[in-house]
Amino acid sequence: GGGSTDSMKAAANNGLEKTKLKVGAIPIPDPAALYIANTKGFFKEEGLTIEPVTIQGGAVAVNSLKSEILDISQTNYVSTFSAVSKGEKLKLIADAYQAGPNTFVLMVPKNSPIQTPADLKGKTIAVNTFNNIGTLAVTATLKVAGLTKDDVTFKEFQFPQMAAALTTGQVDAAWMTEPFITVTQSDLGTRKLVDTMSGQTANFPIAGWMTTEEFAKNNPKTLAAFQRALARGQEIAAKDRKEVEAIVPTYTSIKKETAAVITLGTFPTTLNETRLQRVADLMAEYGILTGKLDVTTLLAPQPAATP
Amino acid sequence: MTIGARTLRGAVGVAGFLAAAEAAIRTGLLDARLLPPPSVVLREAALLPADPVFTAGLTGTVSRWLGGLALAIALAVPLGVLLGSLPGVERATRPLLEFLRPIPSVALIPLAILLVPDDFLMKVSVIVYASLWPILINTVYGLREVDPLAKDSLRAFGFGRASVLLRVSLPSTAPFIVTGVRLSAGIALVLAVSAELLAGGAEGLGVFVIRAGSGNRTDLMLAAVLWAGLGGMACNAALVAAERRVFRWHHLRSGVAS
Amino acid sequence: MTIGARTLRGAVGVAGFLAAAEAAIRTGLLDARLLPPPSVVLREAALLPADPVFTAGLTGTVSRWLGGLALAIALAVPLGVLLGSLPGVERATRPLLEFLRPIPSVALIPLAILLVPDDFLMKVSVIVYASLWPILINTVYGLREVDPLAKDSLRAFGFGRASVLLRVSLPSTAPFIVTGVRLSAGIALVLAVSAELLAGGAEGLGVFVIRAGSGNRTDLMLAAVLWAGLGGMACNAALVAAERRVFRWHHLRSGVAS
Amino acid sequence: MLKVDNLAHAYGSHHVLDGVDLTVGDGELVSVVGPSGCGKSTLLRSIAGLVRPAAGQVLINGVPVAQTPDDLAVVFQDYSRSLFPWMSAAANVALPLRRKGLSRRERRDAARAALEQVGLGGAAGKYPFEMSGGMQQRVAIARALAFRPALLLMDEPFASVDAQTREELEDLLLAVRATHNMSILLITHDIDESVYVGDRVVVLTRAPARVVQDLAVDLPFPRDQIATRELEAFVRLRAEVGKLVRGRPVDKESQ
Amino acid sequence: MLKVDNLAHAYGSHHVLDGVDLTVGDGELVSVVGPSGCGKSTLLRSIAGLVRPAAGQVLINGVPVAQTPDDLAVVFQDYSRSLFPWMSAAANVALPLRRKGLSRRERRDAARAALEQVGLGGAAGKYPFEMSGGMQQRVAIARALAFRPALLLMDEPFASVDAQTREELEDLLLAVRATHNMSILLITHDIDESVYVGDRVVVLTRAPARVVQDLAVDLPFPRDQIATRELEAFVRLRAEVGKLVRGRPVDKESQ
Ligand SMILES: Nc1ncnc2c1ncn2[C@@H]1O[C@H](COP(=O)(O)OP(=O)(O)OP(=O)(O)O)[C@@H](O)[C@H]1O
Ligand SMILES: Nc1ncnc2c1ncn2[C@@H]1O[C@H](COP(=O)(O)OP(=O)(O)OP(=O)(O)O)[C@@H](O)[C@H]1O
Ligand SMILES: [Mg+2]
Ligand SMILES: [Mg+2]
Repeated sequence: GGGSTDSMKAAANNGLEKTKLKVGAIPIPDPAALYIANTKGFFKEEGLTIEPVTIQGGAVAVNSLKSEILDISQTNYVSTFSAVSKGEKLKLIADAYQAGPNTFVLMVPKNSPIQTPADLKGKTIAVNTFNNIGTLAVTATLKVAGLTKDDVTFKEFQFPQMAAALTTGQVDAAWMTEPFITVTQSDLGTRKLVDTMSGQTANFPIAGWMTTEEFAKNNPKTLAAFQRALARGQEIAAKDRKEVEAIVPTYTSIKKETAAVITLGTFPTTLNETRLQRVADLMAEYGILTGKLDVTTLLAPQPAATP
Repeated sequence: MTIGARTLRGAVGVAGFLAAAEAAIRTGLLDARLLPPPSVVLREAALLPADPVFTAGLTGTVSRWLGGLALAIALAVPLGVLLGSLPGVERATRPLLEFLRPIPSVALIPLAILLVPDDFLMKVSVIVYASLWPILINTVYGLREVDPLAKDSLRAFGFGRASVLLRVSLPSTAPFIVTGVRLSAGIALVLAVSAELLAGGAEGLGVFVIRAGSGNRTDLMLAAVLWAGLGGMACNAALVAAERRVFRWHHLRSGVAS
Repeated sequence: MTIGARTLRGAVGVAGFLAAAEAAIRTGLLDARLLPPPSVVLREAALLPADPVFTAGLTGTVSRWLGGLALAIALAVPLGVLLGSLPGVERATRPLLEFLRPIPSVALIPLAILLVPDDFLMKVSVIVYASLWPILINTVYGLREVDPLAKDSLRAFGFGRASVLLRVSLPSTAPFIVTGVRLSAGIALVLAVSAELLAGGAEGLGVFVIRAGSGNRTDLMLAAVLWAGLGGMACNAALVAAERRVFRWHHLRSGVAS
Repeated sequence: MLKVDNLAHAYGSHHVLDGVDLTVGDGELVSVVGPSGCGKSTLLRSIAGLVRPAAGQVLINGVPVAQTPDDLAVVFQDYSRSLFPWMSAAANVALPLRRKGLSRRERRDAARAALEQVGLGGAAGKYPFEMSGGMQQRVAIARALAFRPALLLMDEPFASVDAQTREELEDLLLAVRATHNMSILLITHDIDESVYVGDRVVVLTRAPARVVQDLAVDLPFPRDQIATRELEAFVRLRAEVGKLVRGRPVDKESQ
Repeated sequence: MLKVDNLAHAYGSHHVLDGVDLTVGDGELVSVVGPSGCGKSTLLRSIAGLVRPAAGQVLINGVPVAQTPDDLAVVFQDYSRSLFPWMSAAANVALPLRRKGLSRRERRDAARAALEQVGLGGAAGKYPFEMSGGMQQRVAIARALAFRPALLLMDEPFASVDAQTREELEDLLLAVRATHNMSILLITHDIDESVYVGDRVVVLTRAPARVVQDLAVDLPFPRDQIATRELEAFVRLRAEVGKLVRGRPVDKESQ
């Protein structure tokens, strides 16, 4: 640790290429560590000033990174690997969030006749984006029930609209995440059909932090400083759920009461290539990626363990 | 100027624009990695009609676009006539309308999904909501511009409010209403695509654009957008041609004077 | 009618609308679990000005909105005047413009992000792109409607094209240009919010809406949208008031006749 | 037919009509003369129900008119703006005939006939902006005549036509009046004309207008452009109207 | 000053002017009379450079005019539409004076003075739609007079004013012409007027218009509304112009 003298020293010693960073993050629990680290002054101590920028998803974030509107952004791995396979030059900096049991589930209306995943044959399922984690996780779940993705119809709905789509019968099932699972369960009495993060997708890596290859090449010291500070935040998030519950309402609209009851995944403290390779392989298996993708080439150098 | 000559001039204009963009990119004025040169986009665009995903999307989007536009006209013209001819009502409802107008349809999509549990109708209602305003406002203001003496001329023959409206105010406002429709046609197309971008769906130009955009295929994205532009152009050309026929007197008069 | 009475009437209209919505939800016509009743939204809206995140967002959005609108006016009016007074140029550029017009700015946002490496400018350029058209088209068509004899009257005194434009065509088109500006103001606000929704940002009404959305807080989202509506209403009221002052003759004449 | 009773009107604080009394009997043609800006057009608009007078009333066949009386036609002073620019001359003339329940064909024939009468048989297909000032004015006259109203109000209807056409139109007016028993109120600046066509001439003062004199014109019918104007009674009446119009020194400031 | 040389014009296939020759000398006032729709306004618009004639040319001080000649003012027949509705009477009159490089104050004073001259001193602040037809027409006249052009073109400028005002305006025109040495071309339907104000009277045929006669008016100056009109020469000239105008039977179909 260290005080403000340390932070000034750090800036001088490390010779940071850039001290002000614009970091894109989605207002959901996944990037909690960024805010924890920022609130606790970990970035300051590294000589960095962080400006968190709210983004809606990873797709535009890639463009924002390329035009340097953002320096670093939250992303989900499936999007990143798709983008990379189409030629985007990106680097993964750190892990952020990993699915836990019941963090991504298929929900059906209270009195739906659908009782098991096998009943989904011929039904319509809401996902937030095509060819992304949702379709991947649902397809993996269908496989267990002996179905393929061609046995169902996917429809795109943003998470906030899924409840309406379910109640008005526009879809038969919806692939939801928190806080929507908890809220629709309590408000509308919707029912969990199946946890999509089990079996092939158990403990599935969801979100991480990325930047462009160019930025990583030109700002190694800054990136290392960022990684160190973020890792300290991530340690806290990983160990202490109370800290996460406290920080989430400050950068999302999730109410304190809700934050206390929602199911959370885990906050991995290392960026592990084996785990990530699983994602790429699964994507290849279900045809989201056309060939094999070696994720090791995407990882930015990891910092030495926090001093 | 003959139709042929007019088409030619227009083509020259568009070609010039594209050539300029091409040159800017080829010479490095614009970053080729960021923006594919028009020649590439044009080639992609030429290939698109062969892609069944694209054509299905285009058909869907165009049907929602034109459906929404037709509905917007059917709603906005009568409403505009009502408000334009009853200033009291206009003043009373103005705050409400002016409150509703700037509400982004994007923000209304959740509401629309809830209220209209049908994908087609939901998107159409979002299109109608956004494209209503130019017709409505141009109608209301066009009606105000009608020469009072022209109205008096018919009133003096004992014609009632409704007849005066139908026979004097509307014909004399018609050019402005059509201008409103032209504006609305553009907005309706924008919304037809945007609604797909935001509300998703199974097919559509917007869905195509999202996929191309998220897949680092700016060239494909622009190719699809190009088709949207062409659609808007075609619609506008049709409207202008209709205008020319219906408001012949208007063109004659302006032509004579200039 | 006094300003007070007008405000009152307007307030009654808005209140009636809200009461109807409230009733629809309270009576179960609309599902209260999916849609918060207006009373709840209003309470949230009333609390928002105390939220520094919201006020910072509002300030940011409003500055981009008004900045974009100002730029759109500054570009579209001269361009409209140019095209409206040089029919040859208008005909030559029409296809290009009509091609560009229906291109959804929302679909262009990913591209805009790539091309304009500054968040503020990127959003402003998207706003300008979308809100240019009503002013441009209303200006071009308004200029066509100018009585040829009015122009001849000044030309006969030896005034040149530019003077005739400035002293006859523009004043006589002004009401239509202002109508275009009113339309554009609404569109600019819609785009200011939509750009934030899609591209995100450090602050903004749209950013606030993203957060409310991903936190499943429809009440907050609608409360923010309500503020957007109020902003649009205020802007429109200002434009109408300006119009009333500047085009006093116009209102007098219509008033006398009706 | 028409009785104007103590009619008064003001635009804001500007008093224009100050208790005007006037009658037009059945089939009568009454000329109204008065200085420019005295309120003649306002009087006409009040009768037509287009201006709601501040005081007094207008009675048609004894019934007070609130709105535009039935069976009325008006030729406005500003003829060019009273024609519809998107219609040909014939369509302009035919339009009001819809009120008469005529068939399309009847309307067209009536319009053609009326245009012939005012010497515009060949210009039926022209748009207003393709016509000269005098031609436009004649279209407006034809529109009113084709309508065959019980009461015809005309506001300087011959101001823009040449001397010969003017005389022809004056005679046309007298002929139509005789055939169809129209009652006519004619506002004119031409003193000779007011006497030549009128059964009576009403002279107004400058604004706020009042009736100075209501002169009976006892000239024989049929009137003739040369013979009638040579009559001693015509010359006397004309001089009298002239004197009445010039009667008071015009206070220029107040116009 | 002005020389119109074999001017011809057609709207589409409709021939309107058919070789018109005309001159207006320095400080001369030439009246033009002719049947309604014969092409007088077209002639005036050609001189003002607002219509490009099909053949022939217009020379001002020997120089052919392509565009609007300098130092010209026009009073249009359709006065109501030639005024700018968003400006008061005074502003309408003052506007053209910008060309003269006058200061704001000078423009305002000149406008006031011109409005006074036409009897509208009290109506300077009114908008056109707040004025009667005759008042609007006088504003248009004031606007032209205030400009003090070298050449003044007037298209039936007194059609909408009462007899007395008309006479006053005729005398005003003569006075202004004398003081400022303006050359004036005046189109009128009033035969008396054409003789009373004119140095010459040009009579046109029906369309396509040609010059029938160019009559010199050798009446003494200063002219007087009563004395001049009683002169034998006046009565003779007036009858002659009348006869010329009526000269050929008007072919109604062709108008
Ligand atoms: N809409 C109006 N608003 C204000 N004042 C008006 C309006 N219309 C007319 N006036 C005023 O009323 C007076 C009478 O106008 P009106 O048109 O009745 O006169 P008029 O007798 O027809 O004159 P003219 O012979 O010149 O046509 C004028 O002084 C004019 O300024
Ligand atoms: N813009 C136009 N387009 C087509 N024809 C026109 C146009 N303007 C005038 N004309 C025709 O030209 C002829 C002459 O018109 P012009 O206005 O010059 O006549 P004028 O002598 O001024 O008549 P008046 O005394 O009635 O004002 C008319 O027959 C008219 O129909
Ligand atoms: Mg009048
Ligand atoms: Mg004329």
